[in-house]
Amino acid sequence: MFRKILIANRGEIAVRVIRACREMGIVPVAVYSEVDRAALHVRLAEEAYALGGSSPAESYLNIEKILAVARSCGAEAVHPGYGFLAENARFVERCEQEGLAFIGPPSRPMDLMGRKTTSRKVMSEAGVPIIPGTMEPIRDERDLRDAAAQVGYPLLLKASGGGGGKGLRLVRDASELASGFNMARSEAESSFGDSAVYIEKYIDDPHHIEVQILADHHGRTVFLGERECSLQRRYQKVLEETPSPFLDDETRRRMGETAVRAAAGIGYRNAGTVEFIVDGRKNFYFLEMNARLQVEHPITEMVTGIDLVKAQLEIAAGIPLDLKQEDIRPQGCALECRIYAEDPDNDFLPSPGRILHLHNPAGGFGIREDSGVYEGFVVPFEYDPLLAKLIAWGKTRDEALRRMRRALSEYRIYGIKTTVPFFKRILSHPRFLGGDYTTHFIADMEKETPIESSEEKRVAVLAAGLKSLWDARHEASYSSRGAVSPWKLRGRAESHSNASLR
Amino acid sequence: MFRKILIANRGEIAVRVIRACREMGIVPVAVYSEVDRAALHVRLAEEAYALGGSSPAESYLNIEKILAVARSCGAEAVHPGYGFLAENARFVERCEQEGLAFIGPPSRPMDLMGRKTTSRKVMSEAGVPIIPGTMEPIRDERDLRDAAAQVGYPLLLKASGGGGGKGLRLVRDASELASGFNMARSEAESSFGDSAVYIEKYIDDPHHIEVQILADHHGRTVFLGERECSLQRRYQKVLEETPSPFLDDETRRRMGETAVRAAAGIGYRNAGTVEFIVDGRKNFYFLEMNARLQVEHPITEMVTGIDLVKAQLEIAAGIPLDLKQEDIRPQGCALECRIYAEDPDNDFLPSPGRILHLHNPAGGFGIREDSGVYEGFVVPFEYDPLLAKLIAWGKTRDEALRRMRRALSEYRIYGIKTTVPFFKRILSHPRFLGGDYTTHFIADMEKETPIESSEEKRVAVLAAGLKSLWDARHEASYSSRGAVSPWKLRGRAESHSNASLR
Amino acid sequence: MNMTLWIEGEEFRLRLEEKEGGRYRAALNGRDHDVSAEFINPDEVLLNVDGRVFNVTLSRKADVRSVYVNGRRFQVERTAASRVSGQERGRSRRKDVSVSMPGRVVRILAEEGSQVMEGQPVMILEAMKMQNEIKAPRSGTLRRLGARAGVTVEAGAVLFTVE
Amino acid sequence: MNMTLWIEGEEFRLRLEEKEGGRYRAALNGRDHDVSAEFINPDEVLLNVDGRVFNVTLSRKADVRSVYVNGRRFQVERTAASRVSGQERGRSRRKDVSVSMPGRVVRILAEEGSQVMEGQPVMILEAMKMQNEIKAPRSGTLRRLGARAGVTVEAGAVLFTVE
Repeated sequence: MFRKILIANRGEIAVRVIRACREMGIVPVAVYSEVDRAALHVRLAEEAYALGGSSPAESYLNIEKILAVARSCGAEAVHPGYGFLAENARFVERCEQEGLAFIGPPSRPMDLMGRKTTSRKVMSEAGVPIIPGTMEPIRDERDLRDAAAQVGYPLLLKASGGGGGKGLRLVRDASELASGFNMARSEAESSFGDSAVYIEKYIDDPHHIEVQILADHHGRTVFLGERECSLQRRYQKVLEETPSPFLDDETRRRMGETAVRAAAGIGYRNAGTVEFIVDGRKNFYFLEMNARLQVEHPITEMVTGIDLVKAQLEIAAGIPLDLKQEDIRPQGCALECRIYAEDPDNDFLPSPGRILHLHNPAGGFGIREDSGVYEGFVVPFEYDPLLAKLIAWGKTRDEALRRMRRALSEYRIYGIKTTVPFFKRILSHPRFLGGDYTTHFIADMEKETPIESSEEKRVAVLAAGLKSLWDARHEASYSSRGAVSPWKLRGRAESHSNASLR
Repeated sequence: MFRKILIANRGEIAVRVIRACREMGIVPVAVYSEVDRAALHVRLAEEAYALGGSSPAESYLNIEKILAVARSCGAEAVHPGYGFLAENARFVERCEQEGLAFIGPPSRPMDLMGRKTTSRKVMSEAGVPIIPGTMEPIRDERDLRDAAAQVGYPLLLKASGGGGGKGLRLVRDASELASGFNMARSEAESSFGDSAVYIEKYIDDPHHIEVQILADHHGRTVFLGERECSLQRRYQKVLEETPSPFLDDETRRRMGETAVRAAAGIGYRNAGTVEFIVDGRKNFYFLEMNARLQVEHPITEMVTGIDLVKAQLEIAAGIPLDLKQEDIRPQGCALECRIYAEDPDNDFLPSPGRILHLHNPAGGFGIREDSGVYEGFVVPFEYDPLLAKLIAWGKTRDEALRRMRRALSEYRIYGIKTTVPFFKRILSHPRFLGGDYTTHFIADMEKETPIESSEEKRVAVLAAGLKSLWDARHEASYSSRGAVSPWKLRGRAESHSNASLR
Repeated sequence: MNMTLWIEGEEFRLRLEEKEGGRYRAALNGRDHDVSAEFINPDEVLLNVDGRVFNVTLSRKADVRSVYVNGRRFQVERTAASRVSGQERGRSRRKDVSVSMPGRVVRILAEEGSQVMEGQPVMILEAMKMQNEIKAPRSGTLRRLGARAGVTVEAGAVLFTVE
Repeated sequence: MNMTLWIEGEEFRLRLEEKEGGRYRAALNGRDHDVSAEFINPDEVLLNVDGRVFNVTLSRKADVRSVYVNGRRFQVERTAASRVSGQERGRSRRKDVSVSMPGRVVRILAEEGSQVMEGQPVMILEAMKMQNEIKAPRSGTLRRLGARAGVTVEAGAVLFTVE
């Protein structure tokens, strides 16, 4: 096993990996940008080195700076987390050149999975169902009409060169085809410098379900169940659960076996995730493969008892998996809510800033929190808004849901806005509770008007009135307006032996 | 199921029950003493009523005040937690009279288990092995010599009337017998108003292992594995684990079946724990039965996935257990550390007071915290010093130990002293790690000198030097001495946009 | 103590009368409540209303307070007039443009001194990997456009002015 | 900046020299270290010593500081003399008896004005369900025994005096 590992990431995932290292007796080395000097991943590491700068490009995306730290501190391996350099094939190559173990797949399968038309072709050849469509870019309008007629409407025009919604056009019928083609091509050209476009059948109201796999360097690949990821907002996952309430055991098994075939077909190693689009009739199609640890990996850990980061490190160290497929029997259900620093009352605008107060709800049975922040920390605006992940486990889906709702009701964070109230709404929505939802759910929910509570309104008025009274009584000890730091006010209030309104 | 439940307790166990109620859609009602006005159990309840007063007798032990609240708020059941009224047979009777469901056993089995010689007799008749000794109090010195010769030395003289170490004498050989008898009798008389004394064989270097049972009102009683509770300090449990590293599967099964027989024999209902003394040859003897939820119940929940408080409420509501013995298959291992407000550097002196800052370590996979406090809370001196319980789960004992050690390393609490450093010592002790320990372990460990770390000493000096520098730079913004509240200082420091030493 | 408060134009008349033991008798639009309040800190109060528990978070502004009850936000105002005058102010000569979050300027889309239309994007500000268009609040001349691409701006800083 | 600090009589000579970027060059008993310090708050500092991370908690008293490193407590003193003088003070005329924790007086075991021996229990104080004997620190006459059974005492309050 490695003696020392550098974690080339920040936030909750860096904390997650650091904890695994500490538990395994491996020295975890953090790297940090200027604004992350006192970040949680730095505080929990055993060694920490500054990268300088605060933008991603200056710090967590700077391959050579990171490799220089790894060399000088004597790290034997690098864990990339997710995001940043996690799926950067060049970084993997550079690690290989430097003799550093990269904790993830080799550069070749990573590279293959990074390009859309290539991955479709490879998967199709490996016998993995892909979304019906063309395998090659469309050259001209004649090819286009023929291919469109073959695939059928509605269909999607997609850029070959990349994703993220760029160069993507929905075409409902033949009349929209020509204009859609031109627009998709020009957007693809400006986004990826490559105007190539291909056709995929449009699957309406789909499920987005992914399968976790582990592959060691000795020819064993296993799957660890699936995750239902259909709860999305603007193509961003917000809540995941396992098992999927939509799947039956037979489909689940077939998807798992397909994911293993997909991974084995490309010589995949380490932890990875095969994402599928599933239509209303439970037909599933390969969407993409995430060649890294997923944000939502904890729900799989909760039901299988398997520590995926520990497994990643063991695989990278060349240790054979001691798991057989038949030994993996998920127990119960798990859900994850992604707590973002975004304002759900204000169009999900980012909300960086200082966390003035934090009541973390990770107490009691079946609740887990993977957080990257602490009270007093200034959440920087330079990076992803993910603050923490709240995970609930239950023997049944109902138990897990109730635990999550309870934990959310205990969550209190001030200073910045978070998506906690948004999750409370989702978790009291009958359609979600019934397990009957697809990728359209959140957009539909947001159109509904939330129920007004006249009681809560009255309580708000009472609180405001009592607060005015309290302010008046404490006026002597502080000036209630102006540029006084909230921390000072808090300090002064706490210094009263009795803070009640007496 | 009940609609509303009153929780007649405080601290972490009240929080535990409140969370279960919230998850089950039951309205949890808290009661609170004067000093607990802003305690966590009050904050997390849906309804809360003051009992008045701050001593236990005025508040959480005051049966009639509690019943008056239950009546007026319309509670249908009472959960007693542990301690306070949890094993008070008179309280159970009064609840029965008031038509309130008591969430625990009926008053008769509770009463039977409350008296020592009675419980020995009842258990012996039910075929449960008891520690060899006399079944009746010893009347005179002749009876004494005969009985002592039969039991054999060393032996214990114990008061029939009660426990807690009062009226207890260890007799190593015949020469100590007469004087020991006289001393035990006089102590028993002064402690319990009853000079009756009986003889028990002294079991040296024993294990203290208990079995969790659940019994419904429809004749089903099951056991949920055992808990190793031998890590004790002055007869107080400090760390528990399951499964016991000392037992083999055959003894485990026999103990479980014996516990079920013990419970069934006295008409026990609801959750309960049968405690055994186990000698070096794995002979086990009934010690006592705890007619309530145990402090350490979470470790059983972690390995079985069964929510014991939920099970308690369901049983009390008359719902039949849907668990069969063969379905209960514990997975992995779990440990619990009891975090007390005590100063391990100062003879474990109580350390009540305000929690100025709290970094709770309940993050990541396999870690659970059941806490009754929060940052800013003033831990009162009136009650038990238990602040929180830290629980770790792992697929193996080694994994659970490593997770616990990692979580302890993240625990930071200021303002009051806690037993966290003491647990770090236990969890790095080779004998404990090897699973080779008995009730003598902690006393033995405390005799050992902890290893000095010269590096940590140097770091302490560096920190002190840098702190002086920092203080000097921040002198303008606050006076560093005198009666300044720590909260103020903190507030002012935080108000600097850059808190690093620059 | 008597006061009148508003939530979205709805009027609430509140009378608070102190009782012994730190409790209050509250009359709210004619309905009576037994109330007590424990301030955990100046931002958070544990409210007990007729035995029912509410953990309430409040902002510190006294005239328009954001009050969170069970995670729901209510804007409690001290004067019914404040909303109206706020709108008026906005309509008449609002011109300074600032944002509540810090961020990095990605691109400037209009020139200093040029004419801009209401709703026209003036710059793109990036925070937490999200790009946000900052638009002109009214038509007019773009002034005080100090920021350049790549520059970091603080929360509340004036980004530009439309005259 | 130069200073001398002591831990249990062991002397540490420390020189701190500021470098750019908020880092320090520290010379501690002749060994050099690269050090940086981020104060999370005035009680807690994140220390980086040659790349190694330490979360250190410090008490606010500057003359004898309790410093916790990895949960281990060290008493860092500013003057070697302070320990000695502290002992001397104790030996000579220490007479006021107080405890660091609050509690409730369970029983008074000696009378005001009576003669007590060093180590003789004077009262029993209960806190958190534990009873603690408070003993006379020296032989003498018991004075200022204000507390009675059942009374609550604050942390640091003088319980009695032995003259």
